[in-house]
This record gives sequence, C-alpha cells and structure tokens, in this order.
Amino acid sequence: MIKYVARRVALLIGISFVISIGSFYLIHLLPGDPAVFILGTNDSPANRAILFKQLGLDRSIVTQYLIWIGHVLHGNLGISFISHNSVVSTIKAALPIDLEMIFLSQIVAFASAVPLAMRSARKPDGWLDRVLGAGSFTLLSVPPFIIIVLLVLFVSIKLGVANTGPASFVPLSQNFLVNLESLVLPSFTLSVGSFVVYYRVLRSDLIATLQEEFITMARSKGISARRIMWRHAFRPSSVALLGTAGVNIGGLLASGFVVQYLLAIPGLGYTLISAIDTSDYLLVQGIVLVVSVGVVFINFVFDFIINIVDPRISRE
Amino acid sequence: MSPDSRHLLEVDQLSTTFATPHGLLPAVSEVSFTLQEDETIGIVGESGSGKTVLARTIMGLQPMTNIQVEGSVLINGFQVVGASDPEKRKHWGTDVAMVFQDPMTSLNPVMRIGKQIDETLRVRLGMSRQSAKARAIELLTLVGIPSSTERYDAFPGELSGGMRQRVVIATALACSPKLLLADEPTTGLDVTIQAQILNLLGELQQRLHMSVVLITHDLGVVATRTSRLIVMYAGRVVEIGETRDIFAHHRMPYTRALLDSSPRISNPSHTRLLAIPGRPPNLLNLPNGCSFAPRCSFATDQCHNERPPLTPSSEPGHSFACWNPLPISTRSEMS
Amino acid sequence: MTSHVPLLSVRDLTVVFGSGSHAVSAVAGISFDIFPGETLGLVGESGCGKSTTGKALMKIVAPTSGSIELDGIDVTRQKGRALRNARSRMQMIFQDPISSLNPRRRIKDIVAEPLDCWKSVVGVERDDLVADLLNKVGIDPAIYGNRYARQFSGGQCQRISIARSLAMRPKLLICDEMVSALDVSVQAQILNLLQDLKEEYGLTLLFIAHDLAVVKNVSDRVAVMYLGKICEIGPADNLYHSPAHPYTKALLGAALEADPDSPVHGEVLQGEPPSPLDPPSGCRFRTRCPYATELCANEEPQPREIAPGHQVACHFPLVP
Amino acid sequence: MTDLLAVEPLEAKTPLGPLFWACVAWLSLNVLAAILANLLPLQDPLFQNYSALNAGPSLHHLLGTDDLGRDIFSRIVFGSRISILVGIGAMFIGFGIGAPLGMLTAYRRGKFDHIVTTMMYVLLAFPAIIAVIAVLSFWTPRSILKIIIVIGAASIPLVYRVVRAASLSVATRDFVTAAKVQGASSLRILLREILPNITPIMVSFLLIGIASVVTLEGALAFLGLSVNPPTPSWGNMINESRTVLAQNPWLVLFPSLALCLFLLSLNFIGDRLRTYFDVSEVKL
Repeated sequence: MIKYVARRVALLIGISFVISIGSFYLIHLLPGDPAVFILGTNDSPANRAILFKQLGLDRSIVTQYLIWIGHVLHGNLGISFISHNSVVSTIKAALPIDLEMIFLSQIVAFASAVPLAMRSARKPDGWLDRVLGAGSFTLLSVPPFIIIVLLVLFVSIKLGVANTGPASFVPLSQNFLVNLESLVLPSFTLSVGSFVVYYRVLRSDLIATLQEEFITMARSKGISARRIMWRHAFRPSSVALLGTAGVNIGGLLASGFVVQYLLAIPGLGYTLISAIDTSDYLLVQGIVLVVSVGVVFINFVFDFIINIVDPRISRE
Repeated sequence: MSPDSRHLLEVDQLSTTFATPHGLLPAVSEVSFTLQEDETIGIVGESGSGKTVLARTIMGLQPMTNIQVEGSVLINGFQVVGASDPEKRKHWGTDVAMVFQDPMTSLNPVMRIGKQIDETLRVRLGMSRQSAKARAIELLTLVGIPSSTERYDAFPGELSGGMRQRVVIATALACSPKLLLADEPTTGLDVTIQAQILNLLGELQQRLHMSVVLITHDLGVVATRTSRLIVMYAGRVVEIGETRDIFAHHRMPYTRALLDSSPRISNPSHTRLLAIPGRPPNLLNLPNGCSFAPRCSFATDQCHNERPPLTPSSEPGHSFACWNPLPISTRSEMS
Repeated sequence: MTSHVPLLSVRDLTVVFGSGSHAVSAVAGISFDIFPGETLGLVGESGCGKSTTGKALMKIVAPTSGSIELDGIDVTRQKGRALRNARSRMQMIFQDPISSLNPRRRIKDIVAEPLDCWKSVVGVERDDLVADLLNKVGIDPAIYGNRYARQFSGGQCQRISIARSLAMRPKLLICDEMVSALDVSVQAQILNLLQDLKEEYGLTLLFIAHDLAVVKNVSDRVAVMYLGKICEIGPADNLYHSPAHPYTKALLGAALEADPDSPVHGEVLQGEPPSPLDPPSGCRFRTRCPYATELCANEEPQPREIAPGHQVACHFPLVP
Repeated sequence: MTDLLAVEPLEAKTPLGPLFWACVAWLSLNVLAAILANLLPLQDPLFQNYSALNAGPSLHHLLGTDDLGRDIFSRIVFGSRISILVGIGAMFIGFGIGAPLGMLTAYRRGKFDHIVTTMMYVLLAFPAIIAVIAVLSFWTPRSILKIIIVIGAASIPLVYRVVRAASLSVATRDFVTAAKVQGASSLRILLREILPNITPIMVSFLLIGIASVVTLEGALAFLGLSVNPPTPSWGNMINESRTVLAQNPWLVLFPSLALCLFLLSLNFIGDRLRTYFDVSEVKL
C-alpha cells in the first residue's frame, strides 16, 4: 500500500512536470515575438524591459523555463500587462466560484444517481429502469451549453424566475441566499451530465455485482436485501463510479466554462475566455497551469480513495 | 435406515423451469427424494444435468423472475417453495446453509473474512460485536485455519483456494445449520487440498450432527463419503439408491456409462475407456422419451417415444428410470 | 516400441518470472527425455510448474537457462524463422477448448491456418487435407467446415484443435490439461481419439495434467512435479504401484477412486505448498514431508535411479 | 459418431430494431446534405434578408431567420459541415495513430508496452478539454485544420487505451498463442486473429468518439474558439442566439435540436452495435 502510494505520488510529480512544460511552452506557440502579444497595447520599452526580466525572453529556452518554474514554485505567475493585476490574485478570486459550483452539482448528482441506480439494478428491465435508461441515454446527447441556454430561455426568461438570468451572480460573501439562487441553474446544468454518467456506470456495475456468487452466498446467510445492497454490492461496484467521477471533474470544469460564459459568472472559465478575448496571455497560461494540475491532483485523490475501497487494486 | 428417524429434508416432485428467450428450459424435472438426520446423500451428474439448479431450488435461492418452481421442498418442516424472501431469510443459515463451488468468487473480495462470518452472527443471532468476533475466530479455528486471530482481518484475496473454501465452510456453519448443501465444494482444488476439505466436511458433519447433500460431477468424491446416491441426467433422477448398490448393481445404462468412461488409477495404463458417444442433450429441445436414448446402445422404439418412470429394483430404496435395465447382478468391468 | 535415442531431451531447464525480490522460479532446473513413440505424463498440483514447462518447450515463455534438444537440434536459442520452423515439428493443445479457437473464423480456415502460414500445401490439395483432418477427428467437413468456431461445444472444439495441431504432421504433441475442462463422458471420447491418432500419425506425446487417473491412463512413463522440480519419474505402472517419493505417495493417497470399497484416506497431506517466491532450502517438499530430517533441509536431493528407468529425488526413498 | 455432433444454432440475436435503422437513415441524411449543400436548392447562408429579421418559420424561410435575416435552415445545413468534418477528421487522426499503437503494444507486451502505456497515461491525466482550449487560444490564427489536429491529437491517448484494452483481452487468449505456435508471423496474428475480434468495439467506439468530438467542437464554437463567424456552425449559431434569446427563441431551438439529434443518432448506433456484437467483456 505504501509502495503503491509512493508510486502514485512519483507519477503525480512527473505529470505535473509535463504539464508545467506544456503550459510554459504555450506562449511560444504564438506566431512571432511573444513579447508583442503579451504586452499588447502596452508595448513600451519600459514594460518590455520588465517582461524580459520576468521571463528571461532573451535567454535560451531551457533557462527561460527554469526562470519561469522558479517563479511558479514561489507562487508567482506574473503580472498581467493587460489588467495590471497579479495573475495569482485573479485566479484566487475566481477559483472559489468554480469549486462551489462543482461541489453543489456533485451533491445533487450523487444523491440522485446512487439511490436510483440501486433501484434500477434491483429490477433490471423493470419500468423504472426502462424510463431511467431511455431518459439518461437521451440526456447523454444533450451538451451542457444547450442545457444552460434552454434553462435560461425557459426558467429565467419565460417563467421570469429572479436571480437566475445572465449577469445576476452575487458572491457568496455578499449574500448567501441570492448567491445560491444565482448558482441554481449552473449547478443543475453541471449535475445533469454527472448524474447521467454516474447513474449508468453504477447501474451496470451493480447489476454485474448482484450476479456474483458472493451475493448469493450473502443471501444464503439470511441477510436482508437492503443490507446486501449497501454492505455487499455497493462497495465492490463503486470502483468504476469513483474512477469516472475523478475523470469527470475535468469535464465539469469545461462545462463550467460554458455556463459561466453565458451567465457572466466571474469564475475561472469566464476569466479564461475574457483573457483569451483580450489577449491576456499570461493570465491564460496561469489558469491553464493551475486548472491542469488541480485536475490531475483530484484524479490522484480519487485513485487513492478507490484503493481504500477495493484492496485488490494495490495488490494487483 | 431405521423407520423412526425423521426426514429432515423432503423433496417431492420438484421441477424448476426457466423462461428463456429461446423457450422454456426445464432445468430440473420431477425430482423426489428424502434425507434423514445425520445422513449424507450424493448427487452426481455432468454439466447441464440440473444438479446445481436443484441445490439452489432446495435452498430457495433462485431469483423470482423468469422462473417457475413446482412441487414441494420441506426442510425441517418449512415449505421452501412459494415462501417469500423474508420468510426464507429466517430459515437460511439456521436450518439450511450452502457451500458454493468456487471459493474464489463466493467470498466478498472487499470485505475482511472475519467480518463476513460475524455479520451472520450479529444479524441472525443478535450477538454483540465482541462475542461475534470471538465466535468467528472460534469458527475459523474449527475449520482448520492456522493463526485464526490474525487471519480474521485478512481479505479473501490474501488466502489460497483451500483456505478460502474453509472460510466459506465456517461462514455456512456460523448459525449451526441442520442441513448443509455442498455444491461441488472441491472442484478446482488440488487433490491433496480436496482430500483435506472432504475430510473436514466429514468430521464436521459428525461433530455437529448435520445432514449433508454433496453435489459433484466426480464419482470418486461420492463413492466413499455418502450413504445414498442420486444420479441425474438432463434434469431428472435416473437412478437413486444406496451408494454401494448404485456402484455394484446399477440398472440404468447411463450410470454404467458414467462409471466406464472415468479413467481409474487402478487400471493398467492404456486401458481403453468405454466412451459414451455424443453429448448431453440440449435442455431446450429434449427428446420425447428417455433423454439418454439418443446416446444409449440399448435404446428401443419405446425408449425414444415414452419416458421411463422410476422403477424399484430388488434392493430396498433402489430405483431406476429405464425401459431396458441392465440385468440385476452385473457389475461393470471396473472391479 | 521405443528407441534409445530421445526425440526430446531437456537438461537443467529453468524458467524464472520477474526479477529481484519478486523472482519466481516456476521451473527450477528439470531434466528429462522423451523417446520416440512414447507418452510421457507430467503430473503435479497447480503452481508446480508443469504448464510452464510445456510452454517453455514451445518457447511460448522464454526459458531462463538450460537446453531443449529436439531431434538432436538445440532449439533453446533459436529465433525468427528457425524458431517458427522448429515449432511446426512440435505442437501444443491447450486447456480451454473454447478460447483455443478464434470465434470469428470458420473451422476449415482454423485447421488450414498452419498450412497457410507455411504455404506448404495449396489449392485443392490443401482443401483435401483439411477435409481429411476434420474427418479424422470425427467432424464432417462437408456439413460443419463452414461453421464458425463459436458454434461448437467444448469437446468438439478440442477435436478441431487436435485436427489443427496435426496439419503440419508434428513429431511431438504437447497436451496441456487438454481434457480437464470436459465432462467425463466427453473426456473419454477425446482420450480415445488421441490414442487412435497417436498410433496413426506415429506421435510422441507430452501429456500434462493434474488428474492422476487420466495421466495413468494415457502414459507410458510419468514424471511428478512439485514446486518447480521433478521429484520422481518412472514407468507409469511401476510408479503408481510403488511410489518412491513421499510426495508421489501422498498424491496417490489423496486421489479419489470411483469405488465404494477403496480405502478412505485417513492421513492426508497436511498444509499447503509453500510460496514459490521463497522455496524451502534443501528438498522443496520437506516442509510437508512426514519423513523429513535435518539432511533434507541442508542438502538438496539429486535424482537417482532406484529401478531401471525409475528415478527419484529423495534422501529417503520409500521402499516397496 | 458424426451424426451425433449436433451443432448449436447461433445464439439468436435480438434484431437491431427500427430505431437503429431510423438513426442510420437520419445520420446518412445529415452527411449527404452536408456534402451536397452547395448543390441543394438552399438559400445562401450568408445572405442577409433585411425584410425578414428574426422571422419565425414560414414557407419562404422554413425554420425562420436570425437577427441578421439569414435563413436558419440553410445555416443549419451548412453548419453541419463543420461538425461532421471536425468529427471525422479528428477521429481519423486519433484512430490512425492510437489504434495501431494500441494493438501493437497489447500484442508485444514487455518494455515497449510499458513505456508507451505510461506515456499515454500521463497524457490522459492531462485534462484534454483544457489542453485543447489552451492550444487553440495561443495557436493563432485559428483554422478548421488546426482544430482538427488539436482535437485529434488529444483523442490519441483515449483511443489508445480502448484499443489496447480490447486487444489485450484478445491477445491473452489461447488461440493467439496457438497461432504463434503454428508459425504465424506477428503481422498475420495482428491482422487475422486480433483485428477481427476488436473491430466491433472499435466501430462502436469510433461512433461514440465522433459524437464526443462534435460536442467538444460545439462547446468551443459556443465559446468563440472555433471557426470565426460569419461561417455558420451549430455551436456558433447557438452562441449568436444567446443575445436575442428573449426575442427569437427559434434561433436557439433549431440548431440545438439538429445537434442533439445528430449526437443521439451516433450514440444510439454505437451503443446498439456494442450490445449486438456482445463486446461487453471489454470495459471501455
């Protein structure tokens, strides 16, 4: 187990290293002189000197990377020449909104997917299973950007529900209830995609597990159906669910981008798209780095949980 | 067979039929037999003979959908056929328990073995956490698991096949059942381990006064360890009687064929086996008469058209289902 | 019936899986000969290395050291075309009949596969040969030749496997647990078929199985393996009648006969085989052996002849 | 004895069903319309009819017009070209590189497999969508070819993983060993023994993969990171509609419907094929 964790940590560090190289190299994808793009309209000799010092643009590419990663490891992602804000403080302001949205959506998704998958698995091909099967399959084909547009169209515009439309976001620190209201549609949109995937994965694994011999064995001991479902079937069936959830977090961030973009919620996605629009390349680079490492780290945490849930995995 | 001993298990005209997309599949048809206290009965048959389905039907473990069970199964006075799951739960574990074929799949892979045993004790007997644990360790010792206190916390994956089967037996015995159904308990285990497990089952049966139904495809397993024997073919009992009578004076050609086609250690090498041609019938498409007729060298028109009933032979309790039985005192080439 | 020049000669064969602290010697230095026309049975419990031995002979797993000579030619270091060539003189039949055949191919193509690989026979001649092979194993090529493998039962699949393995007219056929997945009645058919074809094609067989009765039935000589080593090898009737190694005796004592009058084994071998990761010093069987002494722990017993052709690796062989 | 060798009938498969064929028909119609868009009697998707701004469905404009008076029906047909082109193009790259690599490593095993699989695992951990957005925002100016290359490259590890897992479950079976033993060459084993057994799962994954790529392209277009207006695509039509959501809901409903039906057909066909060929033993 310790060996397994050590191997995973090594892999995590390795992947983060690869991500840092990728993020670093992004600015060199710009055609021509990166300084021109980064400085944008603020291209003056003075700014140019600051930028060259900050990024070491006149040095070799390896030295540039070492300078850059040195700054990054000290928590310094540079200062945007477009907005004149530090990249780190911009990210710090935006990130909690994404986390709140993801948190809310995951609670809804798990709380609905787990019990429904259990009921479906108990009677595969029963009416509930058929309805949920067809419904979840259809929802699988509706991208989040369509869901949110339709929700805004029907809920905010046609029904006129307050605090749900575009630009109605209120920060958590300002007003808790209004904040929740303004996040209902975005979180719901994110939870739909998650629910569909979690429900389908857990349902099929539960059905497979319930046919295993050890479930028959548990029944023959005289244990109730409910206890068998929770104590015997759920845990071995949840490995794929947790794996999917870990991978899904990356997808959630992307869906979050779309939702924030439409509703002008100043999370990471909205910030990212605005930065791309205003050619604020240092900010884009910073967000890409933070989000990528964050997603990889979340995956790592899920891997770790899976290991605790199913001891067979680290034993191989 | 003293007349005053009780019948612990009474199976009467039991049939189990599955509804499949390809039609009705009669896995078990009109099986009847009884079992006394402390007795061990063997059920032998090849794959598709219905022996495993029979065991599960006796337990009442079959799923409720797409299945039709007729007849009666009385265990210690409890009617299993038609009982609801909550009713059956009260008698599972305490009246009847089961040992499954594959110890690799019959234990929960993500639950410590001790927990799998004391779960039964706590749920069924209402024992406290501590006393259940103590009892579970006792049971592990009883089935011959060395250093059982440490093994209590092991996961099934950390144990060998033989050890796992011992754990399965310990779990089955947790509530001291009166009847134990053992479905191929040693298939897949090595010969030396198989001998250990069979000896263990024999010992426990005597010590705990259980009745045992031993289901297997291997005539060697039942030869010395059962007092009576049932031979099944295509879901039906084709011969039943005392084990010695079946081996020595079998009347059904299938029983003979089964004995003749098994290789034996006592035979000189390169002994030509008397193989049965063909293979077991498709249960979805059974012949009208005797199911064995298409492979039988004695088959007549009657065999192909009319199903033979179980007919008593000369020994008490010995019956066979055949229109053209082997003459009474033949013994096959084996001895 | 057997000549004195072995067809296959194996010396000090070892197969090691993994490396470092995870190294497992699945086969730990075994030597034996197979003479033309005979059947050598190889028995042992799971994990003893008998299947690995068969795979190492076919070079499906790479032997770590030792030599394998087929017809006087060392095939151990052969590679590429020379190896493929050597393989056509040795063939193998596997345990799982269903998994041995590609479910998406017609059986006549499956049987023809070796011929197509080698382009040895083509056109009408090829089709005739395939038909002949299928007839030999009791499958009518006109009716069944175009069916897919997944439509056949286990016994039938094993027949098709046999037909395929005979296509290149191999000298040596390695049968790895080929009947253990089959029902008794079907198993007897396959064993009889194998016996018939062995005579017709003049085959030499290495018959690997865990079932002592089956091995006895088909073998001229039998080798018993335990934890990667051969502990006893000798003529089948002789070895079964008077086993000299305590393990052979225990194995035979634990075997079940379909006879109510056979003795119930009172004393069975206790414990389980030790982990091959960390085998015992000296004799590998000593941890379960009732006769083990200090000598057994200190010194590994070497095979020695106790009767003509009967060798045993034990310091204290049982005398009949 | 031969007369007793009864051959089992092939397991009667449940037919693919009318819904499956309806999806195939719908998909074919989409693809055909996209290819022949220039030849069909459609209005110019860029022509702005100022006399009919934000008009609802009518005989002249079957699905109405947008805020610039452009014909929605025509724009949907022309917009499908982008989605279909990106979907097929990206999967061409993904399968072209990922599939042979996956088959090879699964068959060969050993060090080579270990290195490639670890590398792919690293790439897989990198959130693909963010990588795609990042590269597209820096690699300017954007073009449809660049979008195809970036999405295609991001899909390689996914395709690799699926194909390798499928090949591995085949390569470890005895018939592959048997072929080796009979002297078959590696190429012959890959093409004759392994490929036919993984084709069903590859086809099914290809369809579901195209659906995912089309969704991703839609999201990129919605964020304004795909092809630039005025060239229509399903994603940027939905994007443009959001400013006039209250006035003209048709503008969002029709392209959304077109996209969802397209995705649903792909997913449904892929899913049905998977159950039809019974490839459930290989986990995706």
